[in-house]
Amino acid sequence: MIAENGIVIAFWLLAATTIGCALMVAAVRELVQAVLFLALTFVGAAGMYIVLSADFVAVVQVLIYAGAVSVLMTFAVMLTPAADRRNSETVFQVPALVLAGLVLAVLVFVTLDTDWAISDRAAFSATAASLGEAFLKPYVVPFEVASVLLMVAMIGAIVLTQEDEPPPRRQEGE
Amino acid sequence: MPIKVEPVEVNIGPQHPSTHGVFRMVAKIDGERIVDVKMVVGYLHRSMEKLAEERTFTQNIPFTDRMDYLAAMSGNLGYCLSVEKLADIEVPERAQYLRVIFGELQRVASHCMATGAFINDCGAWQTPVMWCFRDRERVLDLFEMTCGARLTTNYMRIGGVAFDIPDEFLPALDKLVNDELPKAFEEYEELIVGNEIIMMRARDVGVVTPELAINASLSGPMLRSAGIPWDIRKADPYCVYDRMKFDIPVGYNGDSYDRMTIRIEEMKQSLRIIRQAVGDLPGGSHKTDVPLAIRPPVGEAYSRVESPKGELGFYVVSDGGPAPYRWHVRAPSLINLSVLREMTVGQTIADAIVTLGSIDINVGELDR
Amino acid sequence: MIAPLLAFTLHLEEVLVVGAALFAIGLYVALSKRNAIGVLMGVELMLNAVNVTLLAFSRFIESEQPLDGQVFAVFVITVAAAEAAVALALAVAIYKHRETVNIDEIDLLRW
Amino acid sequence: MMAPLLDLITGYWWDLRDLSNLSRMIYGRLDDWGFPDWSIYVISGMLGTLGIVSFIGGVAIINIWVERRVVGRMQSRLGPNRLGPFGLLQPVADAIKLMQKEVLQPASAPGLIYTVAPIAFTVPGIAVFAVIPWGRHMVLASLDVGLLYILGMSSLAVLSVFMAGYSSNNKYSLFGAMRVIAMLVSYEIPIVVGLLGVVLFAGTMDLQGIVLFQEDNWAFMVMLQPLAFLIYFFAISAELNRTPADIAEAESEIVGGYHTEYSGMKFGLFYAAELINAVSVSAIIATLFLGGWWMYELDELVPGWMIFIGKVYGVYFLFVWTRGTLPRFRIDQLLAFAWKWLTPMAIINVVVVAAEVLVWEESGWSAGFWIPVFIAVNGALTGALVVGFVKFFAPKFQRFPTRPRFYPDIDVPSLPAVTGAEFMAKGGQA
Repeated sequence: MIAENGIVIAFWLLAATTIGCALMVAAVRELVQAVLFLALTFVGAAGMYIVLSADFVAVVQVLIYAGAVSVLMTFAVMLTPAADRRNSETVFQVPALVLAGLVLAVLVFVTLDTDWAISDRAAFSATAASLGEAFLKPYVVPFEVASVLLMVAMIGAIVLTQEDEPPPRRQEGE
Repeated sequence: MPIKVEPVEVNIGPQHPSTHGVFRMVAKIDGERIVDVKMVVGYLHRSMEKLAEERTFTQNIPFTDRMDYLAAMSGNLGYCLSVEKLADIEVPERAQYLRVIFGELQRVASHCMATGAFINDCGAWQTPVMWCFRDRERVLDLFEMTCGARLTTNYMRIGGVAFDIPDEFLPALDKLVNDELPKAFEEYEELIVGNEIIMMRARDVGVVTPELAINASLSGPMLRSAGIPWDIRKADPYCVYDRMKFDIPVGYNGDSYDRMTIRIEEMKQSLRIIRQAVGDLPGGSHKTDVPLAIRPPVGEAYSRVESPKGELGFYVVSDGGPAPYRWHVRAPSLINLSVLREMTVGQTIADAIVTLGSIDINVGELDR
Repeated sequence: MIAPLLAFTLHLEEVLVVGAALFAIGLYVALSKRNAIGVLMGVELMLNAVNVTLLAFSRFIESEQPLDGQVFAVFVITVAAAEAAVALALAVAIYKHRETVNIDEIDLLRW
Repeated sequence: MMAPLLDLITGYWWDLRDLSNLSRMIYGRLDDWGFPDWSIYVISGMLGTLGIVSFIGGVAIINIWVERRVVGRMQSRLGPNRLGPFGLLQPVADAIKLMQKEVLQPASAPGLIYTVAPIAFTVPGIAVFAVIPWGRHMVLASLDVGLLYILGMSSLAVLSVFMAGYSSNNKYSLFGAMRVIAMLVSYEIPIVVGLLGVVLFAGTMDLQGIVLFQEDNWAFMVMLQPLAFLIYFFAISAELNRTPADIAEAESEIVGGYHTEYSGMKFGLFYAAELINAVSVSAIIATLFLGGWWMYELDELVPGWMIFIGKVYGVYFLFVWTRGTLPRFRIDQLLAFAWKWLTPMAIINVVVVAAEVLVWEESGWSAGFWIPVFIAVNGALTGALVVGFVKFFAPKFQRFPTRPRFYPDIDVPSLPAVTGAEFMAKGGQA
């Protein structure tokens, strides 16, 4: 339980921002605007992480999600033609809505129904150093696997988007 | 299998920071790469060739100022030479030497401007252009001293030059030619010619092959950069250029960098010519007596000079009246620009801007 | 359950509900969007919801190693970055071959 | 002799060397008056923010003058010198002019994104100052992950540039936006990896900790990490859109890039944000590499924040200098530079630093021995890499520049004449 007034208010403001922007991602009609709202969602989520005293994760979130992933998405959006930049829905809109509603209901029910083992621990003071310890001691194998995964992802992305031949320098028959 | 894209048409100009006036270049762009270029000229068309038919031969001299306004002296000179050829007028020695001196000073001024503007097109933030302006201003000071005008000099006359040089001119010229400008050129040498970024930007950009250069009738630094030693001052000497010793700087690759270095070398050769001309400057009259409303005999004449941009030719037809029957200008800017498409297609937008800057067009002369 | 307005306390359940809402929105976006990049956005939203949940557990739940939740969150971010890179590369590659990124037109299992 | 004089001021609110005395006095007073803790927390945050924001506002105004004046000197002209003493009021006049101008907006622009973009562009540059230490006790938010916070913030600015470029609905703007994104994707990597060397040496990501590390070891980080400094300086000047990497707003190519369509105070915000970003990056460099407020015991006498501001302006001068002198790279050259040169160098740097830190810790010898050794080793490494790059990896035309040949007379080669029909048959290309 967090009892500091300011932090609670901040959490609800950030939660409202995050959820609102996430709804806008679903609602706006243009893909580029959706990406921008998604970036805002990421920033709001980072704020929630700070409230949950995870400052390292929050900053990494801003750096990677808001800084890199959303930029990557803009890049991908701009690589596709203008006609495909609508943020429209498939025929599965209604089933998806129903399914999402059901999932939400189940999750909320489980959340409220479970008897959580709550601790009265104070907030973490600084997490970066202890996270580093955790990565290099108990979690060193997953850490290495993650780096290999990133490597594979990088190579895969390069292979996928590679041009077979260089673009022609001069246009013939103009 | 490459991504299918449709080229985008981008208007570079008529209002654009790097078109050196109101010239429009419609570029079809695929990503950053240029697929096609269309040149649209005529935004500064003032109908000079037609207007000239209504004015006397002497009254037409100011038009030549306003064509290539960065090299007014060369325009004056070319036009006066053509009328003198038509009317068979003998020009005094002193006037011929003065014409050489001012023509070469004008070349220095124009090339300063061209070099500075070219570096500006390469992306330097106004600094080189200001430095080049500083040296150009020194030359323009001499013009002002002599004829009262800096830009539109209106100095040459049919049969000579308008005014003799004042007493303080030669000391000032001596200081300029032997002290200030050589120092400035050393600075250019260090800051511009040896600059790695400029080399990266200008090398192999906007290449003109010798075949293209000759077939497209290019002239001036454009032609010389392609490796062809050609200069009207040597090929068809006018005034007293046949008495002057100077070399023709010639490039290797025909790229933008060659054009820039050639301009800098040409400025040095100009100083060499000026030194010789000042040393040989004879006394006597600066002007023959030519009637103001001169009526050349019926006939036609074409005379050409090596203006800073290239071969500037004037074709004058007289029907015996006080005004030319037909007046045509072979403007080097227009003809040099005609190969822009060949030079830019396949390169990026940034390269196209650099190429355009290296051609050194002057829209006043382009559209007339 | 839901905190009164002036109580000014934050419980695990409330954070989890926020996470669940974010997850549901992400699920809806991922399932309903026509554009492949839109689908990817939904997936990213879901991953963020998971992160919120993980960090909430890390903050509130009694545990020997309370930081494990944060460690997991960092792994999730790493994997999400890799996934985003590959998925966007896939989207571009599919667009190259099929000239569309609309997933309801990408209905062949080969091309 | 100095000691009794220093005693007169140390710890009192009139001790200008440490403004935190002043704030501590205010908080003590507030506490005495019975303000609750949280309100004091809020007020302290507000006061610190107010101080920083007013400093930034002043800087944004002054730096217009500074930049124009300094660049004017480089361009052998005077710069603004008419309005007020030395032209100091020129920025004020500029600001008034910008505010009076009509704010035009393209009819087809999505209004929200178009309006938010300049604001979103300005915020990160200001937000960076939150974690920057101004003195031994003067730091608004001593964040444990300060460096990562800065990196995250600086990457946010690029997204707003994209917003501006995209929403302007102008081809030039879109070019600028796409160039920014391509550049960010490339330059984020050398920036992060390059700064890793600094973090490895200091053992912390807290900026105050990095300054204290430099104080403890009596050496600026730029001596220990010259390669990281070079990498960061170049890469960040690309992110800042300053020459030689200002391809996003290359005015000679794409007019104004992302801010082509902006006018009035919206453009003014972009203009101010550019200066603010430059200053915040200068502050980051001054803190990370030049010791921040610490200056070899000089900070005992001169206020640390003055030393800091002096260093910031020193770095800022470097930015103005490069802007005033260098031409611009082409985008492919810029990206190739990031991937083929900066990134490998940053990785080499990290490996070397990691080895050095390991040796330092394992050997058990003091910093007094190792720091000079590391300075020598890293300086030699940097010099070798830079010289090697210039000598061996530069393009051939840079290593062996060609100059024009000289011909004493005309000499036209006899080329086969190409008829117009043949010329056109070749596609109009010879």
